[in-house]
Amino acid sequence: MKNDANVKLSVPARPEFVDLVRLTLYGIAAKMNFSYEEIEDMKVAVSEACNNAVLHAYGGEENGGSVDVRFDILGEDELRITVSDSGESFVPSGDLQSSNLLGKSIEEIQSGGLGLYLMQALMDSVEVRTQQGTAVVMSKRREAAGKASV
Amino acid sequence: MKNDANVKLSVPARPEFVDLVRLTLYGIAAKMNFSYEEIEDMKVAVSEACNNAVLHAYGGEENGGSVDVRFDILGEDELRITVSDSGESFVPSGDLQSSNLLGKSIEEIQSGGLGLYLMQALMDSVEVRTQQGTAVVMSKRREAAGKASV
Amino acid sequence: MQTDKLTFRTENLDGTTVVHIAGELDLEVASQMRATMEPLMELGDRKLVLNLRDLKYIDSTGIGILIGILKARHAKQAPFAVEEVPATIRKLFDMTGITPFLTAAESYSNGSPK
Amino acid sequence: MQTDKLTFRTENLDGTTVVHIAGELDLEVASQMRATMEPLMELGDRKLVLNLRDLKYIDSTGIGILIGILKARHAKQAPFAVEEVPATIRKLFDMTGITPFLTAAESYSNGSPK
Ligand SMILES: Nc1ncnc2c1ncn2[C@@H]1O[C@H](COP(=O)(O)OP(=O)(O)O)[C@@H](O)[C@H]1O
Ligand SMILES: Nc1ncnc2c1ncn2[C@@H]1O[C@H](COP(=O)(O)OP(=O)(O)O)[C@@H](O)[C@H]1O
Repeated sequence: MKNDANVKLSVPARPEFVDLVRLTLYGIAAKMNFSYEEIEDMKVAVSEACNNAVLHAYGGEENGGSVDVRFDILGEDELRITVSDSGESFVPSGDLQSSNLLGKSIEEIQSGGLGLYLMQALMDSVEVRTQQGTAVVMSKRREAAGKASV
Repeated sequence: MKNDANVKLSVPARPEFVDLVRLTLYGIAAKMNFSYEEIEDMKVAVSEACNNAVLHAYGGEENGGSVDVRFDILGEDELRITVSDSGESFVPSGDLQSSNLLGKSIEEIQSGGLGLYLMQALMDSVEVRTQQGTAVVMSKRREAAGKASV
Repeated sequence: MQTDKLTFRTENLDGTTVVHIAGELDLEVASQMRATMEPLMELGDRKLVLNLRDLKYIDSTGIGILIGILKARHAKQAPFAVEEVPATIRKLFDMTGITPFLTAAESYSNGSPK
Repeated sequence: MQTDKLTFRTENLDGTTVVHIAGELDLEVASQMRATMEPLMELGDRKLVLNLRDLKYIDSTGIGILIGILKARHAKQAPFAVEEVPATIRKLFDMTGITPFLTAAESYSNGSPK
């Protein structure tokens, strides 16, 4: 990629469109020569953010809301992805670590609550902005890129 | 697809982003159960429109212009695709048929000028709107859909 | 809508039901997955095994479904396991912490056909 | 940028140069294609054959390049052909009307290795 560039994708806030976001992400990340494993990580992180917009932003109703995804290609190696909705806002809990299952008993574990935790585990950085809906800004650098510059 | 829906994709007006439009088109058309052949037809038609925006709209310069593609899923069977740019406008020639090579001698044929002709040959309908740039609106219905209703 | 996004093939062995899950397990197909698993989860006297060899994608929606199955089977004291977990999916199981709940049972079905 | 979008493999047979083109021939790789073909087009005493078996995509940009090669070879009175054209690409060749310019020569290389 010669210059910084951005790609914008907007899909209906419905479950059947989340895989389209993954497909576009794949296309961009492959172009940037991210590794297979890095692409898989990003797919999950981005899907989690989209799932949240679909499930939580618009009260779970199919009311015509959309999920807007912006991909910023920063230099040769960094991809920043912003997933935003214009639905209800929320106050993100500070303690994401406790949302995983580690060290819990089978009686304690619950399905749900893993989305934001996974985004943070899979990306280099994740920031949640809530004002007129939610924007999750996450970014990842190519591993090979980091290595090459050592 | 339950309801009408639309997907919007915006990419930099640069040659290396046209295949991303094809990838997204593929994802949407496959979801709608278009056949392999129909998808290939649409890929070429949409790429021709994007190529034109890249090559002609912004004077061939990489000046930060974008190509905006809107996919409208109409009912179960029809996909309408609008490729627009905000570059220079042009007056489309009425006679597209003469732009193909049929019946010409090797001395007469020229490379170039096949894009709009191919769009029209590959889609059910193509309309060129020129005002503040160019918008090419093209649509295609699933063949199997038409057959099923006979 | 594509119909082949997630597919199931059920194999009834002696005392064990193996469900081969192929494709992408995400929000779109979550209810399909739940509906398929529901009756199988009820069979408390049979071991239930999910073979994930051909599962290409899972996210927290799918992991949430697995947690639901785990808890339901645990409440019934009925055996449950996953087998042939692809590396990318294994990574997510490890990250979320679901692996220990799946491994005890998994070791037991290691001899399953490749 | 991906580097494997369009790849070339050149085979020098007795009096014939066969270029196997694989991948997608679009605007992004047009200059790469022209640069690869330029020196081969010059060799007027050899037959030039493009094997398109593994070409997955072509649009008017690629067809325009083929027309350029056709005309250059014609001007040199040098033989040129395409072979093993996939059905989707054949359809575009037929629509645009380039087929008759390619077929005369093509029949001659039918015995090429599969
Ligand atoms: N885009 C959003 N809009 C509104 N609320 C959200 C959004 N994203 C997350 N949330 C809130 O944050 C909570 C935690 O999200 P997450 O960690 O992804 O787990 P889950 O979605 O499984 O509950 C959600 O239950 C929801 O209340
Ligand atoms: N998006 C556009 N913006 C400006 N001019 C355009 C656009 N699309 C097409 N044109 C004009 O129409 C002409 C014919 O286009 P086309 O049939 O696609 O063939 P080609 O692009 O090979 O010339 C172009 O040469 C150009 O002058």
